[in-house]
Amino acid sequence: MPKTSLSKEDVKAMLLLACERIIAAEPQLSEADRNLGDGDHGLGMQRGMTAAKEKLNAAEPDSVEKAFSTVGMAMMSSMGGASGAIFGTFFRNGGKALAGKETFDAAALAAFLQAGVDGVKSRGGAAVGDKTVVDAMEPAAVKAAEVAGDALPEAITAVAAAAEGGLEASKALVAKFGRAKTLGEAAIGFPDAGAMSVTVIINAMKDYITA
Amino acid sequence: MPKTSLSKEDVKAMLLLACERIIAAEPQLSEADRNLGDGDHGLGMQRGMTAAKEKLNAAEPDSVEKAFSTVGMAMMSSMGGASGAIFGTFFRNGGKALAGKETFDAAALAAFLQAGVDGVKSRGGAAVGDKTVVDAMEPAAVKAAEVAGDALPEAITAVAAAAEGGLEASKALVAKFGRAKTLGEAAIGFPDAGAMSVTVIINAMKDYITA
Amino acid sequence: MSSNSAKKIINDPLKCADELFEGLVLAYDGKARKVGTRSIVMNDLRPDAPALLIGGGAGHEPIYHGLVGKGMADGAAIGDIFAAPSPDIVLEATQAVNRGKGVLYLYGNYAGDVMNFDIGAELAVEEGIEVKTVIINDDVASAPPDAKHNRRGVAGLVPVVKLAGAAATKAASLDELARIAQKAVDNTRTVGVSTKPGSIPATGQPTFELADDVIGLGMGIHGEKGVGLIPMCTADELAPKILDLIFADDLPLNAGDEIVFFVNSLGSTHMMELLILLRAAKPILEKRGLKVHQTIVDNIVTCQEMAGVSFSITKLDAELKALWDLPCESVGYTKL
Amino acid sequence: MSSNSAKKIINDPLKCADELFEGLVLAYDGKARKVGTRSIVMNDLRPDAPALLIGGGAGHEPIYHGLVGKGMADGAAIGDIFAAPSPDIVLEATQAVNRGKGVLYLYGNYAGDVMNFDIGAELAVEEGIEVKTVIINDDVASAPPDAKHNRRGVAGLVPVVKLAGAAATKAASLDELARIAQKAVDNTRTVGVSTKPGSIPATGQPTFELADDVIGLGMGIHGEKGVGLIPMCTADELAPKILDLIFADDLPLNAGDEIVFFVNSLGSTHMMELLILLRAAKPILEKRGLKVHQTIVDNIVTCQEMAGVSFSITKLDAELKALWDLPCESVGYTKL
Ligand SMILES: Nc1ncnc2c1ncn2[C@@H]1O[C@H](COP(=O)(O)OP(=O)(O)O)[C@@H](O)[C@H]1O
Ligand SMILES: Nc1ncnc2c1ncn2[C@@H]1O[C@H](COP(=O)(O)OP(=O)(O)O)[C@@H](O)[C@H]1O
Ligand SMILES: [Mg+2]
Ligand SMILES: [Mg+2]
Ligand SMILES: [Mg+2]
Ligand SMILES: [Mg+2]
Repeated sequence: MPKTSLSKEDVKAMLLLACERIIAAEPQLSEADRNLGDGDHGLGMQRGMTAAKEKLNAAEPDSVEKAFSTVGMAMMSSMGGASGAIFGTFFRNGGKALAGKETFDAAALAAFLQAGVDGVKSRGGAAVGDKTVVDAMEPAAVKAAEVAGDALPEAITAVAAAAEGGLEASKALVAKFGRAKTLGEAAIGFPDAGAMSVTVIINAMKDYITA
Repeated sequence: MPKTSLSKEDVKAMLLLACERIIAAEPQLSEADRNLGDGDHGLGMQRGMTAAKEKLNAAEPDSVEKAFSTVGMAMMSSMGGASGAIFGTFFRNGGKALAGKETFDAAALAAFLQAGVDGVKSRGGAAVGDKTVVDAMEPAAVKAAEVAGDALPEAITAVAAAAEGGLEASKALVAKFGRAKTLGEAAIGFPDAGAMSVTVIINAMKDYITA
Repeated sequence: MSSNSAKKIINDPLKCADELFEGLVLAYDGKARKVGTRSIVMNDLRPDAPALLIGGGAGHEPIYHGLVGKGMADGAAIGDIFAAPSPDIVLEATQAVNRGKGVLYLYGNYAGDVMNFDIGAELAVEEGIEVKTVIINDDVASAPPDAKHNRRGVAGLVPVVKLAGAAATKAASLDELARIAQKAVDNTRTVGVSTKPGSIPATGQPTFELADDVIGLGMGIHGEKGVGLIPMCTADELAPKILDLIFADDLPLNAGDEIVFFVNSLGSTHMMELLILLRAAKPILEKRGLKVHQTIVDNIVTCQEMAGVSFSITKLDAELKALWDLPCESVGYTKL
Repeated sequence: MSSNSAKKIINDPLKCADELFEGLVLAYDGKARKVGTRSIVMNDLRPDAPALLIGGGAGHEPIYHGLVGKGMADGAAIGDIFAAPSPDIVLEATQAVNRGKGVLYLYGNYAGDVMNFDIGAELAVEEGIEVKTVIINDDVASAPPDAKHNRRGVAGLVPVVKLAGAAATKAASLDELARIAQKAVDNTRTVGVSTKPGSIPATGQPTFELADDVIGLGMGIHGEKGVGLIPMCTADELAPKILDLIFADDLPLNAGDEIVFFVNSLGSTHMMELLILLRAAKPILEKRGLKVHQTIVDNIVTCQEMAGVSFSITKLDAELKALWDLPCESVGYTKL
């Protein structure tokens, strides 16, 4: 039954599903990185989400904020690489925006995504169109702000579609950051690996919320 | 028309044919060495015979001895490797046994082969059955002594058959010298590369003499 | 566990970084020690001195951690295979190398390294440790001279760390150490080519695809694209192609200039080929009037069994030359 | 010209030995010079001293010629690819290194090397130069202890040349130099394994065949057979297999003994794997009570892009340890 608001335990369960989905998607994520980078993106995300899963499972979260920031901390310390810093920042900064919130609803989703993508942009310097995670994160955050008043299941469904749209659009782009930045025209046609991870995570959130 | 006795110019022509035959046999000789050794025997022999050809072509030989020893010197200095020392010694020591001879006949053939194989045996320490050049050289030398009174074409034909027989017999042997010596039973079935070179050279002599 | 199509002598493919790191520490015979998760730090460091910390992803051995040594880096923060070290690792290494005079971070220009070292620096500053950063961006083929911030750090790392390591044995302040390291970077240029991919240890998959009849000119050490593909060619044809790209760059290399010339194998390209390339390259350098003060021919900056080579040139002024001539010893590079 | 299926960066495949040799001389930056056809000899040698000459076939770079250096060999006589140097080359090198006190020949036990160096020695003696010979036969897997004359010389060459090179800087007589070199040989054992063949530069053909799921245990550096094939296994499984073969040999290695431990890549096996193997091996050495005085992890004894590794152990007595601790510098091996 679709959930209109998540408790901190629900958030934990939702994030555990995201961990599982990333771990299972390792081959596709690495393959995407092989086309544009060094082929290890899936391995790094798998490492990070395995660590996150362990940390989440170790204790019940004190708060909604803590559930997200636990994932961020675990990714930040266990992964390294570009995506360790990026996703660590995303979950930590996104989590901070939820300080004090008892539940996770569409407004919280919007706050989380906006703070997350802002952190990523200021950490890595990338903007939409640079063929990075930002291409999926930013449209998702923009859409989340638009639907912040909707019910959570509708909101996350719209947000997931926006992220997917961003990923799709990233295929047409020339990379400006990360290892793919020297590929030039050769990058065109391939989706960005990091953006693909963003959609896997947001789709897992959607599946948990709308299930 | 078969030749019963060779002048020093004939000997030069005969040795030039041997050079050509070895150069052309490079792939088979290397292949044989790949089975038992490091795969370079044909390359070394090709290098040596290319140098020998040049030296032979540079001037008419002073003597029968000189024609053979020119080949030996050229191989010795240009090849290196086991076969440079082996074939260099073979042609040099064999040549020395012909000092003072004006022509090359069946008796000279016997003297050449005996001195050649003796030199090789004392240089390398191998005997018949050790899966080396000696397995082709020694039967050839023994046969040459037997037919030393025959006409040269008949003698060389018998000697070439003896060398071939030795090569054939070498297939069944376990190597005791050279790189193949650690192969043990695994060497069985493969002919020795150096012995193969011996037959190529003696067959070239036969073809020149009997043509 | 993934199947390992690359036929490598390893254990758990996912534990390569941790295990090679343990081996590396053992290779130092007690001269260096393990710190924290995956950092290595020299024992017996000069007290009250600015520290030199390097780092990067694993899988490129002997760099980065193999350049820790006497007259080389004081320590290294190591990531997983092809992944920058996490900020935690950077912090642990920073704390261990710091001797009250601050820490210079010196590493190659990759997004992951920049972000993780930057976060590590923020954490270190919170703990009262002064940090400066010099980024190595020697790869000429990765961006034009007016976009140096986009250039990768590749084999030029070796002469740069050698020079900065020598400076770290003498420098009175972190600023002085940073100035010299930056000068070494400014004076170093590299162009690499690749003929075959390496493999990713965790999966056995090739790091990129390359046809048998082409060479990737200007490719990075992970297979990042360079200036383009050229037909497979001879050593004599390739050497000038590489050098011309370096000569065309913005570092003035004029008659009489003294240089370090480093011919590096990316992994499985054999030293025979490096020497044949050196034979082709040296007359070109001499024709330009460059004086090679030191030639290095080795495989120090690698990507598993990737095949290919790079040429690096470091121009020495009087200060850098004096530093160059100091002895150094590390697993990756040693000179008397 | 043969097609080159191995995708190597070379010129004429039949000229590799000459060209790599020219490159090697250039790599010495004027510290060594070319002599005769294909010999390299150090400049500035100690006058009136016995000389150390090494040599062998090319294609195994950085050995043999890359071990010429300060505190290393005085010179090297180099053959064609995988072929011992001819007697002429040996003689030219002998004349160039001789400083009136005779010349020690030190090389690996291969039929071609023995015969060519022996003929070279005969020529040298005719010219009044005293020659002694010490043959390196460290490869345990190539023959039983009672048939050492049949054992190949492999990676143990590196510690042996290092020790003999140190001795050559001090020895008063050729006899003393030969005694120490022989002692270094007697104290050195190696076992290698191979996972993939190298290629013959002239033809691009593999040097041998090996199935994907096996390792050649005890194989020589040209792919000569060892003790047999074993199933592909992990580093942790392989390290004890190699060490057990060394421990089972006739060199006593007892608790308290000090050793040099050398982990060598045969070419394209990456340093990551060497380090993972070192991690597996060192505890086994320690458990036996052996003290590793120096660890070397490098690719010095290679066969083109052959994959595989070898472990070499050299036991140090007081005399050898003092010699070990002297600095040395060469293209192939340098220590402070
Ligand atoms: N500066 C940046 N800002 C945002 N995202 C980035 C940046 N640099 C790289 N990325 C993202 O990181 C992804 C690559 O991650 P990963 O493979 O883990 O890193 P690495 O390049 O260290 O191997 C890219 O697909 C891209 O989405
Ligand atoms: N001690 C020896 N006596 C006689 N012939 C030998 C001896 N050692 C090796 N050979 C011969 O040399 C051949 C190998 O020659 P080659 O491939 O040129 O030498 P290498 O082993 O140096 O590569 C062997 O096939 C064998 O016939
Ligand atoms: Mg990546
Ligand atoms: Mg051979
Ligand atoms: Mg990476
Ligand atoms: Mg050979």
